[in-house]
Amino acid sequence: MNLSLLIIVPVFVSMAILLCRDAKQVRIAALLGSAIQLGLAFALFFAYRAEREAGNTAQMLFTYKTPWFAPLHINYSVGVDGISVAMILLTASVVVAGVLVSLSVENLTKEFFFLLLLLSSGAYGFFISLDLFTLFFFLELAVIPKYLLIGIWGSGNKEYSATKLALMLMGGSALVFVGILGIYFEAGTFDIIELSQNQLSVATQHFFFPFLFIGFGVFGALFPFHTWVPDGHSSAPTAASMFLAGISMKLGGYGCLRVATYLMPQAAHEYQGIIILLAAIAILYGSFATMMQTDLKYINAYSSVSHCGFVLLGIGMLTKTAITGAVMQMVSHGLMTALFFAAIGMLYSRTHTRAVEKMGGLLKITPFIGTVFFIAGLCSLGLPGFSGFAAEMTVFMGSWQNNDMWYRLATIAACASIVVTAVYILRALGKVMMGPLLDQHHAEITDAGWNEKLAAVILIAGVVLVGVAPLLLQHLISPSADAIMQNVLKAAL
Amino acid sequence: MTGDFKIILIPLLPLLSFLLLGLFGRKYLRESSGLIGTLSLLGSALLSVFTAYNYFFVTGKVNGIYQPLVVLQQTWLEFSPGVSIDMGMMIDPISVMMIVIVTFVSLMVHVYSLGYMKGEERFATYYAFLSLFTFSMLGLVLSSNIFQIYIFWELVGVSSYLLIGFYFDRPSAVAAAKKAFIVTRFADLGFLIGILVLSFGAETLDFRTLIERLTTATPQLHGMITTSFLGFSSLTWGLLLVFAGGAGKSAMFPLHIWLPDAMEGPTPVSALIHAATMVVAGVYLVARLFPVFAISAPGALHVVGYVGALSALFAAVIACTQTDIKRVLAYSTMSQIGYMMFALGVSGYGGEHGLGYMASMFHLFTHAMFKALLFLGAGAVIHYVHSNEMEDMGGLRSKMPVTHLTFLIACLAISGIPPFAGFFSKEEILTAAFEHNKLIYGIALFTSGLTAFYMFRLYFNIFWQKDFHSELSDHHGEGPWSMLVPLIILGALAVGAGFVPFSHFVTSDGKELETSVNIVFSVAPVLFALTGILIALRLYKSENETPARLANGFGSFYQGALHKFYIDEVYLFITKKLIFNLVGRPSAWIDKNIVDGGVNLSADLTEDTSGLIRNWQSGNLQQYAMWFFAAIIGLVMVFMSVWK
Amino acid sequence: MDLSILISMKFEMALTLIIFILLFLKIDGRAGNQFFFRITNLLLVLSLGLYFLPARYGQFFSGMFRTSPLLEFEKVVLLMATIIISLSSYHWLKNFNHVAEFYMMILSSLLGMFFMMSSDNLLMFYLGLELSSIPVAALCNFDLDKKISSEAAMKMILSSAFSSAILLFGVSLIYGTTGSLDYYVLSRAVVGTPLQIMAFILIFSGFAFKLSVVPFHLWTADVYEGSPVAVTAFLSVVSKGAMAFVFITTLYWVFGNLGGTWYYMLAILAVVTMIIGNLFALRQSNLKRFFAFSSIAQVGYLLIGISGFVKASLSIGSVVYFVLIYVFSNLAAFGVISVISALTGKETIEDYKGLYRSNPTLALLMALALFSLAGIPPTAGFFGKLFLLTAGSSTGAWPLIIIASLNLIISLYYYLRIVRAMFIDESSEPLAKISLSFSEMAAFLLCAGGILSIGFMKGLFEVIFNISGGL
Amino acid sequence: MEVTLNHILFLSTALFFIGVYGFLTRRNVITMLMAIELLLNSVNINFIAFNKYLYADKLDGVFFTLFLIAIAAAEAAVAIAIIINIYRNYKSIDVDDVDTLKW
Repeated sequence: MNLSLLIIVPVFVSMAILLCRDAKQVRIAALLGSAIQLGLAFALFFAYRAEREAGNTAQMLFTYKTPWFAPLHINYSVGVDGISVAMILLTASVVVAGVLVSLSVENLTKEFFFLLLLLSSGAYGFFISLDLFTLFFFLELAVIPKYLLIGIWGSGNKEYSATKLALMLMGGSALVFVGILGIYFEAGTFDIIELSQNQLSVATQHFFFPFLFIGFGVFGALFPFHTWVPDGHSSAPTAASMFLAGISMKLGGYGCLRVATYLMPQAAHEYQGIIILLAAIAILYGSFATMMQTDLKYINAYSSVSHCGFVLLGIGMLTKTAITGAVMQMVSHGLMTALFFAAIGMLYSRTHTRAVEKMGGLLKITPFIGTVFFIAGLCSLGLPGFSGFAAEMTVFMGSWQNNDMWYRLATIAACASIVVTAVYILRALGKVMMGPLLDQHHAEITDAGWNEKLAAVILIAGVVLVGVAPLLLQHLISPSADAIMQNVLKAAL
Repeated sequence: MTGDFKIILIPLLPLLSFLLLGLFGRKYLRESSGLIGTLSLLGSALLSVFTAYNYFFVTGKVNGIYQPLVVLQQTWLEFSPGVSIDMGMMIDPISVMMIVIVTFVSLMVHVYSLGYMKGEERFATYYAFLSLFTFSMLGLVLSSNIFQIYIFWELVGVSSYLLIGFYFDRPSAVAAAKKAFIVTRFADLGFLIGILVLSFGAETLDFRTLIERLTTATPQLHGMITTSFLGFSSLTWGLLLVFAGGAGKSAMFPLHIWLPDAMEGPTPVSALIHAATMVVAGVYLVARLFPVFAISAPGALHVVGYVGALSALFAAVIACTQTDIKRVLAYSTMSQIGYMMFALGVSGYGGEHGLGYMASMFHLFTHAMFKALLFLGAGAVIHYVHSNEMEDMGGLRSKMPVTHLTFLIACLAISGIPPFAGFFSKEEILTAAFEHNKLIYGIALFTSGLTAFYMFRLYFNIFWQKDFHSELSDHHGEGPWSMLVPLIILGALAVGAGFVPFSHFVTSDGKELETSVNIVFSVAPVLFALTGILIALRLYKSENETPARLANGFGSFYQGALHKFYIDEVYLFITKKLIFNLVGRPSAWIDKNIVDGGVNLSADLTEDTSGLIRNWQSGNLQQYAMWFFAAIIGLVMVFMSVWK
Repeated sequence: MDLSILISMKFEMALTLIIFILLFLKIDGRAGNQFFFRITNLLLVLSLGLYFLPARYGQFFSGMFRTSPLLEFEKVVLLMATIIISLSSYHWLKNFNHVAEFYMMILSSLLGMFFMMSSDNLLMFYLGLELSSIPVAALCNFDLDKKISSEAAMKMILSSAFSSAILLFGVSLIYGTTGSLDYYVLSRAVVGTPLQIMAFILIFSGFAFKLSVVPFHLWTADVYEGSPVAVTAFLSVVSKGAMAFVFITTLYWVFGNLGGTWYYMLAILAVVTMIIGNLFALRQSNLKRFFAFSSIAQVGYLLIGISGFVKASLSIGSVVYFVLIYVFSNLAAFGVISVISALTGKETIEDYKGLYRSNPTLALLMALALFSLAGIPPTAGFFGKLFLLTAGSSTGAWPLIIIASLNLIISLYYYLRIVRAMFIDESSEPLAKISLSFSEMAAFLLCAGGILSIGFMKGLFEVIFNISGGL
Repeated sequence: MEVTLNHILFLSTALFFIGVYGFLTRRNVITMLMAIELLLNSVNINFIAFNKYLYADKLDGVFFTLFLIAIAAAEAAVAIAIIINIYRNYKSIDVDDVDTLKW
């Protein structure tokens, strides 16, 4: 399977969108384009499984490598392992759902979908890159479309949020770049596979690991570099929020794993305590901060900080199970938070408010949206049967395997956050969906349209599938997580 | 394998019913949803009874011992070699007993709800949720894996949440649902960490392996006993944490606060979830791990015993003062579960020592029958008078004869009057307690008196005392047959369940245990119960001043009990005042002002610096040249410092 | 005389020829603006084709002139930049009285740069330098009736004379210590005696002035703001590019022996330049002035690239590559400014509010240019900037790289200010719809194409890298 | 007394600094231009002196000086033209008055 299709298709579709004449054509093109992406992602998934079942044990499959800037040893090099495949599936689902939810965008429709699809190609590119430079290229590719999506179609304090997001992500990628240069300085190559086979010197790892980890951590909402998350998510239009929380934040987690931890295992050991501490803080503090929010989008955004803390916690624990859990949590959180933002977006477009205290009893008026809201909420608080549970439990089990009392305390703290999560989720659900109808104007609003229903169904299907049969996902991820762990273990010896 | 498939079908039928009703119920199956739910459950119930018969009389016994059978084992999530969540079904005496109870009570409730919930707008949703609950509960009791139990544990929690909040336009229902979920979630945190501790120590999540490893001399057991944290071995920690989860679900003190509020849900739901099945999950959990408790960590078992006894007494005292009939029943549930808990706590493993275990399970069984009956009866009463308050009732015995009779049976059963079901099980419990722990025995004896008192206080208040008149109530009468039939069936069982030779089937080690009723020993509890009944008769049979004077006499103690000893207020203080103000608010503040402020500050600083150096670009050519010249001098300095 | 020498000087010959043609046409007096515009651009484009003629590399006139593949390439880049400037100034030149003079001046300056780049001798270098800078000073004054235009010209000529005088003093000292002006001789004779270092610093300052390295940059913003847009573009792109080429040759070759020492100077100046450029750019509202400071910041990155002398061909390659990209990016921005300024006279960020709604093409081009300057993928600027940093990191100067990376954030902020004005803000009085002429469209397409495609032309960097080995 | 290279270098250096001083302090733009001529002349002296005293076999320095004189003239011509324009626009040739472009 040609992986470059994943990049080319969205780019071509976005070009096609630019050529469209009216909004209707744009919508059709965007929808088709994203559907093709989803198809491709599934095709990749099945092709990958077929290869693995055929006994192909190469770490990366479907690799393709061609020189890009030969003098600098920069290659366009792609390939996937289970982790990438999982992330690609996530991306494709979220993008389709995002396009579906945004079909009603009226203002500058063409530009909106153009940017959205461009963004998705960046995410795919990032997940399939096996070359640090290519990876960095795709990492930064996504910054500006996000800025524009928030700035043009956003709401609230959008300019501030958009600028903050762009600058903080730029800062993150600047740090990543320093880290990558550091690796290149010593090893003279950007090739991830090659780098993973030859250990970098301890001094290099020691000095550059923080750059890479914090740099990617900014994307992945590492405490205290998470402040772009609440503002950015809440000002963004629905599809952009879905994309930001669902995919963008995963770039960080993926980068921390694939680049920082994988290539610098010794440093990962060395800084383990700090990572775990920060992750635990993010988890607990994020959930407590969420408790105080009254704006639905802020609630979900802060809860994303908390949930993404699990990803970093899993990575920091450096056990195979924890890393598997971290990746599962990325997938799970991506789907779940996209679903949540979709539900919030649906509500907001109808009630024109996101303030929890201004809504009430909407379950009766909009049973579908209400149900979606409930499912997203229950998934967020880690209910079995939804993806969040399987992912979080894997993280917990994996973390507990790390036999250090302080790390275990961090795990307990992380576990404790699920109680706080329950508090704020149920508060929001109770206030918005249940109780008596607060605002009589809301009695008039309509339930979800076909496109919104379809979007929700796609995401719910993902959430439930992962929740009911997590082994599917785990078997996809686990061997690849093991490969990363092998590198870590090798370094520990 | 066909037999296995039948067993798999037991939880599957409710699941199918849930999916069907959940997805299509609201639109297409509104009218038939009750029937679908009930029929699917009827199927499950029949299969359960069949399974029970099959297990107890045909396949279960090997060499005179009931062996656990694993019917299904499907890996669901793998963590490390040997540690995986397997979705399985384990058939052993207690799980078989539980599936019978669950499907049977659930069936009763399904039938009852056909009448009780008739005309409800979200009728289909109601049945979907009931099915979901039944599925989860069956999954819970059939679990072969400790993590599986946790999964279904959460699922029953959420079904309970959904059902308590069924009348979601009532703020009180929403609050109660939230409270129930959060309090149990908090307890589940303990359960989860307990699982982590146990699974790490035992290197397995599978119940059978876990129990085997932690009850015999294995390296795992050794490891868990020798590692300690804050003075307890990690095994004790693990078990206590697991027990914390159980205590939350079973409303043990001090995690009981959600149970009375949970009565906001529809009454049949209270009967099913908050009386007969879900709330005993904690007892079931301890029973599941009982060998480990009893053999390897008797200390943890003591805690279980004392918590149970304390809860039993505490709840009974409060129950005496409550006026909402469902709340009285809720506290009585808590008290009875306390009985089951301390019965486990005072039990040993194997043979005669295992009497408490057997008694506890027995009580669980009988309690399910008469407590479901009480709730359904209360539901009928509420249905009739449209109120939960005792004050609004009275003299209903002639208007609701069936309800009256069955309710009386249930009251007698719970009070432990022979030959009703409660007598037998309570008898065993007291025997076990007497043999092991006199203090607990004393508490239990006193509590049994209190139980009889508050139950008959309830009974007299509803059916005697003043007369009740209401046109509306007269109009719809006692209730449709769908409501009365379950009452009658359960009433029959409340009488007869005690005669089941329980000790032949359910014992701690699977071997048969011979028990007999010791007449001499029974005198004390029955006397206590009768005294309680007589006092209630004296005080509440007809309206008089005595109860009020008595209440005054008890003064602050009465007030305390009436206000549930202010436990709710303590919780509110801790959560609303302490956690919100000392953790939540500061977190949000720090995020807004320090973390976010730091980012903004760096932006402002840059901006300010930019403003400060503005004058450098003065527009005067000669100053530019001056800088040029100065820069040359600066470079010379740099060079001089670098150059050697 | 060997006529093949003429082939080696093909660009210089062509430019001279064009200048003379223009001169004769001007004297003739019948040609109009349109005619001048067309004929010059046609001839320029034709001379661009000279690149594909067979070349002859080597040293001629006893070191006064030299060509190499790299030099040819650099000349093409600068020539192309000049063409883009000329094409996108259509609206300004259309009603301008001195089109022929404008072209003569600008081409003379370009010619001077070519000689300066090609010289192997300090004398020839100086002649080229003056030939390139004196006409520009006159060009700055081409908005004859504008006060600020004459002010810009005055600041330009006086400070440039001052700086070249100082540079010359350095040259004289070098001559005094070595007795030669020839690069080959100098590269061996300059060994780092105190007097040589003094001379080096003086020469360095002259370069720094032309490149607007902080603190030699103070003239830059004033001159850029006051001059006509086309001249500003020429100054900021062509003249700076040429200077960068010469600078790197001089440093690496003539003063190669002092590498370990000038490295620190470069590092310090790079940091100061980036930071100060960014801080000033932060608060500008006039776009020309804004781009003056932004180009100062860009020079900071350039210096980082140059400082990576450990891998010389990587450094040179990335500097050339960067300048190539910078040509397209900055000229795209100046093209938009030029069009809007010529037609409406508006030059502030405020005026650009809501530009996307009224003139999507211009806004998109501007945005592309800004992203490229900010180093955002997939624009070419991303690659240009990162390769500079990669080259700079070859010395292991991590503090430098870190500061440079963090400066990317500030620069992104102010580039986004313009993006915000164009795309997000709404204006009460938006600009009218502007219809572009053919030549402007051509220039813009070229720029946009360059910005978008350079990073993906696989072989391009390799070619540059390979020819960079031979300076 | 014999005039050595040092004497001449002293002279040229003095001239250089006088030129710099003049450029930095004179307010009149024409005077500033004259200061620049001083600077250039100091360079000329340097070249001539070096050529005569140290490298008499070649004429590099002399040629340089010749070119320099020519260029200085060209530069002055353009500069004066610009200064005339300044005078037209500002009615002053005081450098302090010409500072509308700043910040």
